[in-house]
Amino acid sequence: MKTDISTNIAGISLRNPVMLASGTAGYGEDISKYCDLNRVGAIIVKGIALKPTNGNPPVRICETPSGMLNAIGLPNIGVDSFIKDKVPFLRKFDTRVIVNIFGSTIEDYGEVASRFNGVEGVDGLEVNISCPNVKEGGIAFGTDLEATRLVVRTVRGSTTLPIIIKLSPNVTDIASFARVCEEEGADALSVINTLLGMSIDTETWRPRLGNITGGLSGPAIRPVALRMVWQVCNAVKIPVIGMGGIVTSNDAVEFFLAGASGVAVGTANFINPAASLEIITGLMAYLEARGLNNITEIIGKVRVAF
Amino acid sequence: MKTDISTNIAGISLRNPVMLASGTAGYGEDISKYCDLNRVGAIIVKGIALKPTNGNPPVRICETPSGMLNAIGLPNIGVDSFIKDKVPFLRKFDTRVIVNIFGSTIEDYGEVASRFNGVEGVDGLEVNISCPNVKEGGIAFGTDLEATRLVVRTVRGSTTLPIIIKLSPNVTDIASFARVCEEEGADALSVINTLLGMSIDTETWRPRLGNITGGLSGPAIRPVALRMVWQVCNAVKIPVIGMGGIVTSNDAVEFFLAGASGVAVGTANFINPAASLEIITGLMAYLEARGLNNITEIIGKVRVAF
Amino acid sequence: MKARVFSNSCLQGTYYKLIFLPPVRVNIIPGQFVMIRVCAADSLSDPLLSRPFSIHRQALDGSIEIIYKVVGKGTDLLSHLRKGDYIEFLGPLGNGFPLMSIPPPSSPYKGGARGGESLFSDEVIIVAGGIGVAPMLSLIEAIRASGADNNIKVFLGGRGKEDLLCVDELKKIANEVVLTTNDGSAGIKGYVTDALHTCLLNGHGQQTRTTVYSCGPTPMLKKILELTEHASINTYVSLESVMACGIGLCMGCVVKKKDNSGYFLVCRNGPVFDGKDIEV
Amino acid sequence: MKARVFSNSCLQGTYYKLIFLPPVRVNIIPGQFVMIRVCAADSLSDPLLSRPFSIHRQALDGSIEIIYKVVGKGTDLLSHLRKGDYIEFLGPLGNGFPLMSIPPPSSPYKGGARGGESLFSDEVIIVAGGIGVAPMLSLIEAIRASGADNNIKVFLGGRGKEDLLCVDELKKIANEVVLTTNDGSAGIKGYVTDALHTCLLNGHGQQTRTTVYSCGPTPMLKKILELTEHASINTYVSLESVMACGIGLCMGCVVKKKDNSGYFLVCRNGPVFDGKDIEV
Ligand SMILES: Cc1cc2nc3c(=O)[nH]c(=O)nc-3n(C[C@H](O)[C@H](O)[C@H](O)COP(=O)(O)OP(=O)(O)OC[C@H]3O[C@@H](n4cnc5c(N)ncnc54)[C@H](O)[C@@H]3O)c2cc1C
Ligand SMILES: Cc1cc2nc3c(=O)[nH]c(=O)nc-3n(C[C@H](O)[C@H](O)[C@H](O)COP(=O)(O)OP(=O)(O)OC[C@H]3O[C@@H](n4cnc5c(N)ncnc54)[C@H](O)[C@@H]3O)c2cc1C
Ligand SMILES: Cc1cc2nc3c(=O)[nH]c(=O)nc-3n(C[C@H](O)[C@H](O)[C@H](O)COP(=O)(O)O)c2cc1C
Ligand SMILES: Cc1cc2nc3c(=O)[nH]c(=O)nc-3n(C[C@H](O)[C@H](O)[C@H](O)COP(=O)(O)O)c2cc1C
Ligand code: FES
Ligand code: FES
Repeated sequence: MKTDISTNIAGISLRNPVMLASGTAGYGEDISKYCDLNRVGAIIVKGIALKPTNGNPPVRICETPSGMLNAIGLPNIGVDSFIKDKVPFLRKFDTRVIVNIFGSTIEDYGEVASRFNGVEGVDGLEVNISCPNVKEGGIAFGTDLEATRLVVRTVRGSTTLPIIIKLSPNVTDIASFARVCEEEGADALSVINTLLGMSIDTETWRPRLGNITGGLSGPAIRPVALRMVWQVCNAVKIPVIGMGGIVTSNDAVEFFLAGASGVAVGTANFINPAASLEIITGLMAYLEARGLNNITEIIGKVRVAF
Repeated sequence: MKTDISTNIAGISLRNPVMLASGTAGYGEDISKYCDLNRVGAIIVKGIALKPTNGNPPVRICETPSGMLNAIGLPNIGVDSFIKDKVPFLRKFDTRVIVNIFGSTIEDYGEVASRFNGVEGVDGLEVNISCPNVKEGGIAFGTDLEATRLVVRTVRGSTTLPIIIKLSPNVTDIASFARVCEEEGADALSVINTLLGMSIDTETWRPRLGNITGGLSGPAIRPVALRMVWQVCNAVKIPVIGMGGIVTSNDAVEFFLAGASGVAVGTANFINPAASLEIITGLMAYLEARGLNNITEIIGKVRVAF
Repeated sequence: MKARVFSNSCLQGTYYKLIFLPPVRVNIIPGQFVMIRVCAADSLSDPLLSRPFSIHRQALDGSIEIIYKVVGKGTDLLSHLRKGDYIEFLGPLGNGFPLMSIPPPSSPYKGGARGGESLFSDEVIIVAGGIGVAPMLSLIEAIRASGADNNIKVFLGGRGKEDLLCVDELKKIANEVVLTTNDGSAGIKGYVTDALHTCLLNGHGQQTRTTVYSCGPTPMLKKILELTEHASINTYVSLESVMACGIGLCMGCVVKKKDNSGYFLVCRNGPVFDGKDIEV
Repeated sequence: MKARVFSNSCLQGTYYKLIFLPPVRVNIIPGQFVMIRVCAADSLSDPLLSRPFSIHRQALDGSIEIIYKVVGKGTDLLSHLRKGDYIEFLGPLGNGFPLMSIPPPSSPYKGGARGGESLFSDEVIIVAGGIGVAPMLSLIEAIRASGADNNIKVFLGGRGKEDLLCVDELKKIANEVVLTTNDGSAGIKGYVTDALHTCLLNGHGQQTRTTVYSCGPTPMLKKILELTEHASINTYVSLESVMACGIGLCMGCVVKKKDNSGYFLVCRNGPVFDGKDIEV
């Protein structure tokens, strides 16, 4: 029997459960030269807002032990150009396209979401309520239960597409946010966005990032991400896309065992733009080596004895 | 002029601002073979409770990228043996001794604290309300504003010693916890304890830690720790002891620039039990190279332009 | 892509040369760069990111040479590589120096590719600061190989003598090489941009059409752009920037557009830019 | 402490031997261990922690030998070290095998140090699984050096032939060496504990006073403790545990006390324990 790693998340059927995380694969063009998009489960594109934005002034990134800080600040070409100029390119690939959206007001979120109704080639929306780098786009919503509720409710009311809410790890109790999203009709959750961090240049005494603080990603945060995925999976029934520091197929397996139905590869794309393909191959090999036929045979199977 | 790095935190005058973090230097005996305790600013001893406790069953630690998870679970010999058997040893050194305390109830905290009144050789108390590894001792208090308030109030009412509250990073808004501690009369704050994390063995499908989850420490968390120290320093006037991933004097300088009045060295002691001494030497050299005479000339001097 | 280290040796002081052989032959334009991951083993994640390095030159067998200065943990690790070790690399990346601007004197082609204006040059000035010399040797070789017999003048600056690299090679191939050091230990004492300034005051770039190619620290590039702002000099600068990916994914490596309409990505739109387009 | 690598070479398969020279001479008891930090450079933090290794032996010049199996990223990095490289090490650490239990036959001393009971042994049995053989050669040397002429019998087991190390050296110095492999590629097919069982059934440890020293995977040690539970056998086991510090600071390396009163620290109270004291 052929090993089957196809899956269905939030009503979106995927060839495999390995996705490209938002903000780490652009709108697909540059990464497609190194990574065959026909082979990944889905591409989650860089955040899209109503109007074009330029992002933060430099310096936008800095390396930290086993991680990196970014304060890109959500540059985007705006929903109209995205649909006109980028979706046609993405449609050429036999993969799923999930559009990450953000807004400065709750109405914005609803408005951007509604623009994708009926747009061919877009399979779902990932709602970013957790970007730590811009005052408007996200974290203020993602760290407040009531604001989260309103964003999800509004987006839910504005779109017929599956919606995936991207949660912030910068909260005391991520499970409560997950439950609110589930109550308001979210189809799935992405866990986690970046942890808020900071670094200071001891030569210049300035923050290393133009934005002072930034989002920490990469292997450094993997233990925190995995813990949160596990907590969220124990709290809700809707599927969870796990992310945070996944570099190898072994890392991905940890997230599946913790309960994730899919995973997204972020920072690893920067080190190796074909990382997701290697993870897919490694995942197949992992299952085959254990005589397992289906990815569902490992999902949520972590052996905990309370 | 001689470079002066002596300091005063919470009314405790220290030879230098570099301390050994709680739980990473035991009660001083083992580390004293490698690290001259007469040269460190202070030793913050492993957490002490009313009654002896054994800690968690193994496995208690596992390595992660640039960090480690621990679920030691606060083994301790109990306040009475500590005062009888350990304080006399610590008294032999010309350093400051800060006792880290924890309890399972708010009353416990008050009771342990009161036992140190008049105990010669104890210079202050660090109150752990943020241990992620035991149901009783800490994090439930440290992630709830009202519980934090009550613990601090109770300990404040029970001791004449300076009290330093150790904050949890596993919260949405650490500044609000800092303010509550300040309001209730805390003399200083320790920022941060470990981040809650998890790791799964993909061979056995079991959590790598016996306790399932554990606390993440080491260089991996430094950007998060630094950000929180900076936020707390901007929120309160009482001094802050910064910690989280400090390995070199350069790392320590980042925390001073962010506003910390002192730093504590934790996980780095495991790699090099003389790390704190090297940090002290490096700190002196850093100041001297820049013609600075006093550690206060770098504290809080990060150049941020809002 | 994995590539085998052919040799790695100290040039002088903290400067090293690494030669590696990509598994497949790649075509290179001078000014392009590679990303090299310098982790001690694949499974390790500190340092996490790859590091960008200009391609110094390509040998006939297709092997690629970079020269680098040890400044931090990545370059430190790099300096410990030995023959037979493997590196992960990606490249060539980015846009190199535009060579179309210097047609051979016999060529009928006088129109430039950039913005339609003529980019024909009588004279080429190369300004390099420290390790910024890395891409310049192959640039000059490419100019020579194109059959152009322009006058090529090189300004090479460093803090001290030990920061001046490739001096003999440059002397062989350029018409003139001016050396400067801040401490006066070799060549003219002072900044390389001071020497450039003197040269420009002496009429260069006034009557003749001049192209300036430059690579080095940002303050140096800034100064060069000020000095060469007038019309008959085309100035190309190769920028440095912190990079996470090198291939347009992270959007971290930005430089401001001159027209204030946003940012360029140094890795995708550069690293070589026409000085008129950017604000450094 | 920094120590210079004297040599590092593959013994067989994934097993290596590293010899390094500490800056000051240290005294070693067989069974003690060292912590070695195997990071590629001081400034790097992955892998973060030092790794524990039994001391294999100490040469006359004071250099220390360890033998190790490549199992993960730390030992992988270790295997890439070359002569002249430096390592960070701490040691010797922990308590070695109690040698006082085997006084030379001429010695009037018959009382043991542990718990006051007599630990005099007529016979020594050594059981090692795989890399667990590491401390055993120097243990036997120490027994011999103490003048004792006990009968020393070694049981050495591994998955396959390639997991049996130091066989020739052991044969030279022990009275008998029994080899076992799970796959039957060398010696008796089966577990090393099966061979030990047969031996014990044949009367060993019944009439004579026997001391068993063992080192290897935890399931092997568990089985040995079961087999040797009766009174006239003293069994010492060298335990493995995940360790962060190796010196009693982290409290991570615990093993349960037999009397249920809590935990021992493997690094400080061990790694060698009297089987009667612990619950593995
Ligand atoms: C397109 C491009 C081409 C380059 N070509 C070369 C080359 O040919 N030879 C060469 O030696 N170097 C070159 N560099 C610079 C090189 O990438 C950095 O020196 C290297 O990344 C430093 O890595 P590290 O780990 O040793 O230092 P780190 O530990 O990362 O940093 C050490 C110090 O160097 C600074 N630094 C880090 N990255 C850069 C950077 N990109 N630019 C300036 N300063 C930096 C840091 O702020 C820090 O102060 C180039 C950079 C770019 C963007
Ligand atoms: C007192 C003591 C003495 C030791 N002596 C030797 C020796 O002489 N030679 C030798 O080769 N090894 C010895 N070990 C084991 C050695 O420490 C580990 O093999 C090593 O730490 C693995 O490091 P790594 O980075 O290569 O593997 P990692 O990447 O850390 O782990 C790889 C795999 O090995 C497992 N592992 C990690 N640490 C240990 C451990 N301590 N015990 C068992 N499994 C582990 C992990 O769970 C994982 O599955 C000793 C251990 C102790 C506690
Ligand atoms: C440079 C960069 C840009 C990012 N941009 C976005 C974004 O636009 N929208 C979003 O929801 N998440 C964004 N993220 C977060 C990632 O999608 C991901 O959640 C996070 O980086 C953790 O995964 P990783 O450790 O694999 O990178 C970004 C991350 C990085 C590093
Ligand atoms: C093994 C271990 C044990 C610890 N035990 C305690 C403790 O008993 N009480 C406490 O307040 N903090 C404890 N901590 C937290 C440290 O004091 C410190 O806050 C944290 O590890 C971050 O600093 P670091 O990254 O330098 O280790 C412990 C940390 C570790 C790694
Ligand atoms: S370095 Fe990532 S976009 Fe340029
Ligand atoms: S390894 Fe840290 S206490 Fe034993």
